[in-house]
Amino acid sequence: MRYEVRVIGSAGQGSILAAVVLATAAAEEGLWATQTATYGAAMRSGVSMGDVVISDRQIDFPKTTELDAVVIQSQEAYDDMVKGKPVRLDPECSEADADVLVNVKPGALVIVDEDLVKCDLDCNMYRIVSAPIARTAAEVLGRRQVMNIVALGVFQVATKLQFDGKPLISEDSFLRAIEKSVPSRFIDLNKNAFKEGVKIGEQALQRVK
Amino acid sequence: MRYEVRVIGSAGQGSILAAVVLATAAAEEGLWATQTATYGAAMRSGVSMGDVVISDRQIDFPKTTELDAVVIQSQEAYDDMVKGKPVRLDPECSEADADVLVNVKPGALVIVDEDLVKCDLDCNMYRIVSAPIARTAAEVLGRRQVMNIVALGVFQVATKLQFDGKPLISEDSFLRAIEKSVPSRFIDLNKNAFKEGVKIGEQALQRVK
Amino acid sequence: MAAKGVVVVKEDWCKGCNICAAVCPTQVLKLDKVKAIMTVAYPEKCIGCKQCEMICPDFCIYVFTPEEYEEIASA
Amino acid sequence: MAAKGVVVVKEDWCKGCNICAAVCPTQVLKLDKVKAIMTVAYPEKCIGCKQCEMICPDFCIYVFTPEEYEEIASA
Amino acid sequence: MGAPNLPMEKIVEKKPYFKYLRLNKMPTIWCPGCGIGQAFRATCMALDELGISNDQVAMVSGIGCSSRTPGYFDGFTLHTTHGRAPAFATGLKLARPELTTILFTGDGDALAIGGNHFIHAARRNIDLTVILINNWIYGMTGGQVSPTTPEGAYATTTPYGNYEPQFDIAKLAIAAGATYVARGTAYHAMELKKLIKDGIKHKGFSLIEVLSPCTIVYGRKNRMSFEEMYFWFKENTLPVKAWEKLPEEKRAGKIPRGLLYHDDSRPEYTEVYWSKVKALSGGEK
Amino acid sequence: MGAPNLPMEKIVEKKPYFKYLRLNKMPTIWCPGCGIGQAFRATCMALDELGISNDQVAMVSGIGCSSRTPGYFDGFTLHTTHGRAPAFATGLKLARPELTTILFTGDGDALAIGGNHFIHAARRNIDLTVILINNWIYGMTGGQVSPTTPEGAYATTTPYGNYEPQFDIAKLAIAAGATYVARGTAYHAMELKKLIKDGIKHKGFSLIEVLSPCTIVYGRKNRMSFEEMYFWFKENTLPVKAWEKLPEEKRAGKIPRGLLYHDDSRPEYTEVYWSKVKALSGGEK
Amino acid sequence: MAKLELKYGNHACAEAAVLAGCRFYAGYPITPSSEIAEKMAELLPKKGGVFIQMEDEIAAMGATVGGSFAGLKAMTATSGPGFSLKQENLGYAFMVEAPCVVVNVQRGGPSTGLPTQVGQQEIMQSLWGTHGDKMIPVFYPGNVQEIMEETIRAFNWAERLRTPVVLLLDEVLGHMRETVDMEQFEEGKVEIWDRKMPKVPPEEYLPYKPEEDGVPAIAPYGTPGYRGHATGLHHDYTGFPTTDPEMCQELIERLINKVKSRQKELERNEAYKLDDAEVAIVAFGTTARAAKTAVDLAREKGIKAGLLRVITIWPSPEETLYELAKSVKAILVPELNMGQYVLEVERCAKGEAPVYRLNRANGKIIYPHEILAKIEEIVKGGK
Amino acid sequence: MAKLELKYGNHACAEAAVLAGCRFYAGYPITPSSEIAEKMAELLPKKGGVFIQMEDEIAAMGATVGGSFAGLKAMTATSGPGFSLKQENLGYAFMVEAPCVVVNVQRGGPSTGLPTQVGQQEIMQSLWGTHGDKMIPVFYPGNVQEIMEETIRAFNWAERLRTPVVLLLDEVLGHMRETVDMEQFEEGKVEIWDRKMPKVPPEEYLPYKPEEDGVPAIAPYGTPGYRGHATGLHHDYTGFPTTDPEMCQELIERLINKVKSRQKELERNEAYKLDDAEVAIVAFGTTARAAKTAVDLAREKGIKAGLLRVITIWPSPEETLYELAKSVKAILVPELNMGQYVLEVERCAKGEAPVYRLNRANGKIIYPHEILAKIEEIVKGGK
Ligand SMILES: Cc1ncc(C[n+]2csc(CCOP(=O)(O)OP(=O)(O)O)c2C)c(N)n1
Ligand SMILES: Cc1ncc(C[n+]2csc(CCOP(=O)(O)OP(=O)(O)O)c2C)c(N)n1
Ligand code: SF4
Ligand code: SF4
Ligand code: SF4
Ligand code: SF4
Ligand code: SF4
Ligand code: SF4
Ligand SMILES: [Mg+2]
Ligand SMILES: [Mg+2]
Repeated sequence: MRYEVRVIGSAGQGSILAAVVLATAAAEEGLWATQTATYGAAMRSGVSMGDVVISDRQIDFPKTTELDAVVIQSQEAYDDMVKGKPVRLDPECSEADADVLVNVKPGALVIVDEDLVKCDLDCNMYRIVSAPIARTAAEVLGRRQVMNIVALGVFQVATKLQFDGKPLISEDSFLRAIEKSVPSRFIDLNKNAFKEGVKIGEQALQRVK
Repeated sequence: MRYEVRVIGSAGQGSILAAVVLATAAAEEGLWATQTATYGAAMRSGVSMGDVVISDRQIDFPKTTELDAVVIQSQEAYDDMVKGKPVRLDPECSEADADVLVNVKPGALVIVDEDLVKCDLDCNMYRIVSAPIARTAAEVLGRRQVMNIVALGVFQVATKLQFDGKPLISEDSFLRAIEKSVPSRFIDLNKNAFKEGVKIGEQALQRVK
Repeated sequence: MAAKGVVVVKEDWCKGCNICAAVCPTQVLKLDKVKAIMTVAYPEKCIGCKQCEMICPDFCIYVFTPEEYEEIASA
Repeated sequence: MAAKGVVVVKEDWCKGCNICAAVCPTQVLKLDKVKAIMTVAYPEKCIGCKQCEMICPDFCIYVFTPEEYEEIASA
Repeated sequence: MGAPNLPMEKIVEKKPYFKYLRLNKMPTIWCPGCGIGQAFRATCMALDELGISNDQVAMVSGIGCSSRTPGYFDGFTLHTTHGRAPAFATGLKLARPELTTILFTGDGDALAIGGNHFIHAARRNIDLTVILINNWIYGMTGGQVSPTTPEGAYATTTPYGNYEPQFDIAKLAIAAGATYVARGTAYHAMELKKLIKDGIKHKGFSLIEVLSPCTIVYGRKNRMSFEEMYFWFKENTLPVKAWEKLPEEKRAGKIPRGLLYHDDSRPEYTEVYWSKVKALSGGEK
Repeated sequence: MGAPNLPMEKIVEKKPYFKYLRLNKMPTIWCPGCGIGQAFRATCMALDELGISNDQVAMVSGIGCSSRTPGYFDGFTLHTTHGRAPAFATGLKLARPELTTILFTGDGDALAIGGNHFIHAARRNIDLTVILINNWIYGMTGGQVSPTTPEGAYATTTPYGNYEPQFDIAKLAIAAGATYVARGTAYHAMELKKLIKDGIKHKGFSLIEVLSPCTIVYGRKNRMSFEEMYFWFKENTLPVKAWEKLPEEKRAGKIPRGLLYHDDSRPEYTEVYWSKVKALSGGEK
Repeated sequence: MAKLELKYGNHACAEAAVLAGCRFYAGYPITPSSEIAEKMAELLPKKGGVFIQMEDEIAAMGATVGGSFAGLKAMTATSGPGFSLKQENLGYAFMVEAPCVVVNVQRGGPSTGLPTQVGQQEIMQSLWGTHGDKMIPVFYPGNVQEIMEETIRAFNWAERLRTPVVLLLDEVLGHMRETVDMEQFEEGKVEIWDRKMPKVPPEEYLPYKPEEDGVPAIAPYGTPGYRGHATGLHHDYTGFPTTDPEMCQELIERLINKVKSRQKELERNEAYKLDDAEVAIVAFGTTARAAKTAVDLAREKGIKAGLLRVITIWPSPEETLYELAKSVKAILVPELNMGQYVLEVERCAKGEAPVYRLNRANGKIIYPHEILAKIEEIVKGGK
Repeated sequence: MAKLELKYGNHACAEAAVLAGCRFYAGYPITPSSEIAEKMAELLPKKGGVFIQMEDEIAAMGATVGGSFAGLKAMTATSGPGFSLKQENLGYAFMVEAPCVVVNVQRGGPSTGLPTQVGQQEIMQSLWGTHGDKMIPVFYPGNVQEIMEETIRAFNWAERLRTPVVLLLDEVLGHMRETVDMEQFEEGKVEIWDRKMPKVPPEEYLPYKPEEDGVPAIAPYGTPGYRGHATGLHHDYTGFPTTDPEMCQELIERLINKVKSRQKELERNEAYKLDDAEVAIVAFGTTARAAKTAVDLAREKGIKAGLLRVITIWPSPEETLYELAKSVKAILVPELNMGQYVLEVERCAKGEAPVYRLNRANGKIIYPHEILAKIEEIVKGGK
């Protein structure tokens, strides 16, 4: 088993932290994981992303090649992932095939923020899960910053679509991973964020099915 | 033709300068020459020597291997050259063969200072030319420091022993070499030193033959 | 009171640091937190002191006299 | 006048720099220029001031009181 | 309601110092609120006021956020290796004394790895204008302690608070031989321009230390907002004249700004060198 | 008539500071008359008077004639790379704060290539005693100009006379953070011993600059005899107290000797570090 | 039982160092190695060890040797430009036989290059970067688990042979998080070697006289009675300078042979599907991970590919490489540089098999499918 | 007509540099190279050039690049430890394509080693000493006449290819005096190449856009209108930083290939009695002079020996070495190090002939009779 996930967003949206929590959760679950990060060309702005590879044995190639899931946190990030619209490269390149995600497997999970990302992908090609992630973070939890963890909750639930109704990683492992990955004064906030994510994830799944 | 000369003495006796003048003289004569130097292990004391290789064509190996002539300026230097008495090496090595000069060809010229060097070499093996070099420098020229150039004068004459009565390098070439090699205020002194060397060299030759 | 200065923000360079607003003596400026871009919220209050321009680390807020602005905007 | 100090030169370390002689207030010392080694030319003039010892860069000239010297030389 | 976005050419017309900017390289890579930009503008304005054209200026830097400045300056620019800018600049200036040569450097670049070149350039009193962005931290590499990090402050390599003593930059530069030494801040824009201008005018080694907020790295580690950092400079620095008037006990924690040292009597290095050459070569260059 | 050559053991008995010498390595490689020897003796005598045993001393050096000193000192000695002695010594001292750590260095070693480590060790105020043999030249490499070569003097790389400005070593060290700074000469032996002794006693970074004749290389190039060099120190230096009393115009060319700066208020680096560790580790070392 | 934990590559290196007994770290920040220093700054003071950020890399290397002479297990870490600056003092450490570990987390070069991106461009420099001759062990782990193993191995060999050891990582390894099975690193399970102490009384102590294993025993500076001298000049058994040609030759030969003669013991490789391989890949670090996947992909296509993942880069596995060349039809060496280790592979192959290259030096990694494509090209008899 | 003059090796290097147009020298003294600086200090001010003694070797290399950017032909010289220190900025010079000549008069290493004695221990470091990939021409003359020739050739190629060039000497060559035939260096007889100036107007000026020869034209800093930027980061044609993978790959390939693709033009060897040789010696510098004599001695004994004296060390004469290996029964590589160039010879020989070594690294030269003895041993079939 080799399962590849990318969390992508604008700088400051905590995509990399989300990837770290996810990889930690995998380890908690007894799985092997690698987590790598890519920053944009501009040093402290632009898109950044965290990639995670999960496997039941030690992993050879540590970077992602074909994603099984992608969590997209902003429009900029979405544009970056969509073929034909690379950010900061040749601005004159073609706009064709704008509805294909680069390096994402057909059938992969695509998790997007309902409000922030205008997603016009073919839902026959991907399993698109759209949820009010940022809104939940801001309104329910009072801290927009935890949207990355809310997104992880959505992801946790959504993997059921790929593993016959069982999630890839248990809620428990995620909660333990959160304990290990965030500063102690933020643990509760983030655990709650994750749980809220699970909630809106469940609701979103209803809509997918 | 390959002709190898060493000028050796205690630090401060100008052995290297003598070698430089000799090599310069060779160039003036239209010959090719290399000149290399070796300093003792102690940085600013001990024995130092200047080696010269002279040839009628460009020289391959630039260091001396078998000397055709050696000019010895001090007892310390003499001891250094004599087989079995290397300075600063194993102090317990044997004293045997103490009358053989290291790396000096049989038949080579050995020029020593009559007063400073107690030379007990076999005169059937080497052409030993002993002259009052330092004394001439001190007494005739008033500057002991120019003994190295006096020695060159002796050497110039002495090479007649090896080249059928003709010196290897003319007096003229030496004088021009001196002009090129010493600070201008010392040129006359050194030229005179050389000429005095030639004089006592001629006398010494009488004694050898 | 008529504005003594016309303030222009070059939005594509602005990084939304809010320093210009922090130093503006008359609260002319207001940060759009969502887009992280400075906006000229109360242009009429500008006294043309240029403090915003001088402190902007990104060369992206400019203050003109009304006449200057007239001249260049119309050209 | 009897010497107040006994001066000893450790010849194998002496480099003949002449500094000790240059500072000696009573001209006790004299350089052997040929051997480049310091010699105690006028031992009787030594006042035991130790200036020579203190300035010798090579740790090779020593001044003892006559008693000290007696003691160690005889031991 | 904001005013319309004006075309750049129009702005350039009215802001003559914009001619020094490489507009196509903007915006800069610096973080929001970072104070390097103010020092850079002050430099451009100073050059403009001095009537020095782009073609008369070389700008040299090492490595660090502050050392990225030459990339935005439209002149002869050299972005070299960490700490070594004064060495490269010395070579360049000596070979081309006619070029106004400005260095942009950081507290780490100039004082940690580059301390030696810094003091030697000062010793020679070579006509370089060094603009040292002192942000108390290694910004570019993510916030390690620097030789100017305040005592007790947090950096990634002082997780328990900083216990390394600090350099007094001005004192060090003066002791090394600098002949113009000044201190400004990113907050005091017009004053900074004046200090840089006088530094460029000065024939000899000039140092202008610029207290500058590293908003993102230092600010975050030490929990200061962008605005707080700027206001800190406002409140904790004062003109050197005023500072001198303070009673000793009130000086603690207060930093004097302005011209700290100026000595016009020492000859400048390239002048000494080239007059020597003129004498020896009979004017040949 | 000279006195007989006494056996070494006898001398050692009467000259207790001889216990610090590696007698089997003597005589030294230094040229006749070279002043490094005096500084070395002064150091040994100072240690003896302080009652510090051989096993309590580390001596570290870089490269240069002066840096050869540790080879003759019977303690824990480290002859490192050119200019880097303060760095090696900082590591050693921090790991073994109980060792009295002395550096022997030259004007080139400490101030040219090693300038940065020198000022940083001073900044940290780490308890090193630096004995800087200032002979105005690179002795070991045969006489190139150094950052302390006097103006106009000849060196192999200033064939037309030196035009490089000089460092004021004491001023530089103080500005960098040194807390004990003194100057002695090879001529003033007992005074030098005292200065070194106080420097070793001082808890913090101490610098003792020793004006020292490079008899062979500097002397020859500048046509000064051995004796002339020593008498130059005698005539052109004076105790700092006396120097201070001189009217400004009479100070030119005169060099003050003695203790130039002393500050006991700043904490010493290894003490700060280890007390920090003690607090964090609960005493574990 | 497996005890999985996610670890950041650079932090794993720091933690393993502390496990191996490291109690001295001197460094200077540089991307992408700074996190090693940052972790050490956190860990060492709590362990009663020394952490210091020096003024530059030269000083960091010097202080590291100072710490080592004081008897502590010492380490420094850096990347490209800093590794260049450390070379003089690294050569000194080699010459005075100061045990220490020098980590280079490789980024894209040359010069400032691509500071935040990956490279494998110091393969040759790690051996040839300093002036004069040198031979030191150079290890290059391939994953975070191995970063820990190799860090410990580096300390062990450094102390055992009284030599600096270089540990090469790369930006991908240093900056990735990966699951590590911590079981093998539990209390008491890690094998630790310490440096030899002199067995003779102080009067007979010769800090540069080799014992039978070619390694002299040295006492930490400050050990009463065991005073000594060290110099970067050629020296004799006492540690004092000599120019005696025989002594000098003996010294340099011993310094080199104490490492080289243990090549077999030091050798560590992973051989993957090499038994019947016709095309062998020789690779290391991040690239080897792509290569392993490429081998699987090739096998799926019926191509008999295999991989020799070299972990001990220097001294190189000369014999292993020669035997490999004899057993296969072609060798491919993919590297994130313009061709470095391939030169050594070519040399050791002695013409027994053609050696192909796949090079990249633009900050990007090589992907498995690229290696596969190259393998296919080779098999098809293209170049 | 021959115009013989005795010249000191290091002085010959300085004089030839001035002949080649060098007008900038920045250095830091170190034995055995200091006399180059000393001669430059005497010559350059009289020629209206710049001489400066910097605070260290790092600064000397930096200032040299600064002088080069100002448009002057620039040089620096050093030995072992200083060469290590220059590596970071030498890599920078390579990256920003600053023409300059870096001389390393090799002494005995490693570390401080044997400062006044001879070594040939920076053969590998001259290519691999800096981090990141690099390829620059490295020349190694064999006598004082050739020191002059090769110094001039070094400046010519540096300017023509906009690259640093390393000139290796050794202590024996630097410190010996030898007759030079000055005829070829007379006024007007020396061929001088200068760097290319941009042919486009300022608006089109791209200081890193290669012309057909792979070399971009650069205007000296200060040339009105021709402003530009240089950085040690990977950069595009404008000279500004980029992380675009294709641009970065193009840059590094161009930097390496502008030298490597000219290997044949750069190649300079002396083949001595190789036509019918059965044992070939490959050697350089001082050692090659002993080897030449050894060849004569061997011939006298009826052994068909020959010598390939390599003058352009890097890029190495791969093909020539391969052809040589095919034509002889054995190759011997004597070097004053512990085995460096022999690795390259082994690589290029591809197993076509066994390659033997004769190494020494104790400050002493190898004598002809020692090489002869080794040849005889090889011929007798011993190793
Ligand atoms: C030789 C070398 N060592 C280390 C680095 C890594 N490095 C880059 S910038 C920097 C420090 C920057 O600090 P500062 O000079 O204060 O500049 P700032 O970023 O704060 O403006 C360091 C350590 C490097 N590029 N080269
Ligand atoms: C890296 C390096 N550069 C240069 C040298 C050559 N070198 C040895 S000692 C020295 C200068 C010595 O001058 P100083 O420190 O004043 O000591 P002195 O010999 O005068 O006591 C130099 C340049 C070296 N050994 N290492
Ligand atoms: S010019 Fe002055 S008043 Fe107007 S916006 Fe700027 S800071 Fe405010
Ligand atoms: S100071 Fe400049 S960059 Fe910052 S918010 Fe204001 S306009 Fe934008
Ligand atoms: S002790 Fe004084 S008087 Fe006696 S020899 Fe020495 S210097 Fe002269
Ligand atoms: S000072 Fe010392 S070395 Fe010099 S002459 Fe006197 S005793 Fe000899
Ligand atoms: S890291 Fe700090 S210094 Fe660097 S750009 Fe950001 S705020 Fe400025
Ligand atoms: S060269 Fe100068 S400093 Fe060195 S030993 Fe000789 S006199 Fe002393
Ligand atoms: Mg900074
Ligand atoms: Mg000196």
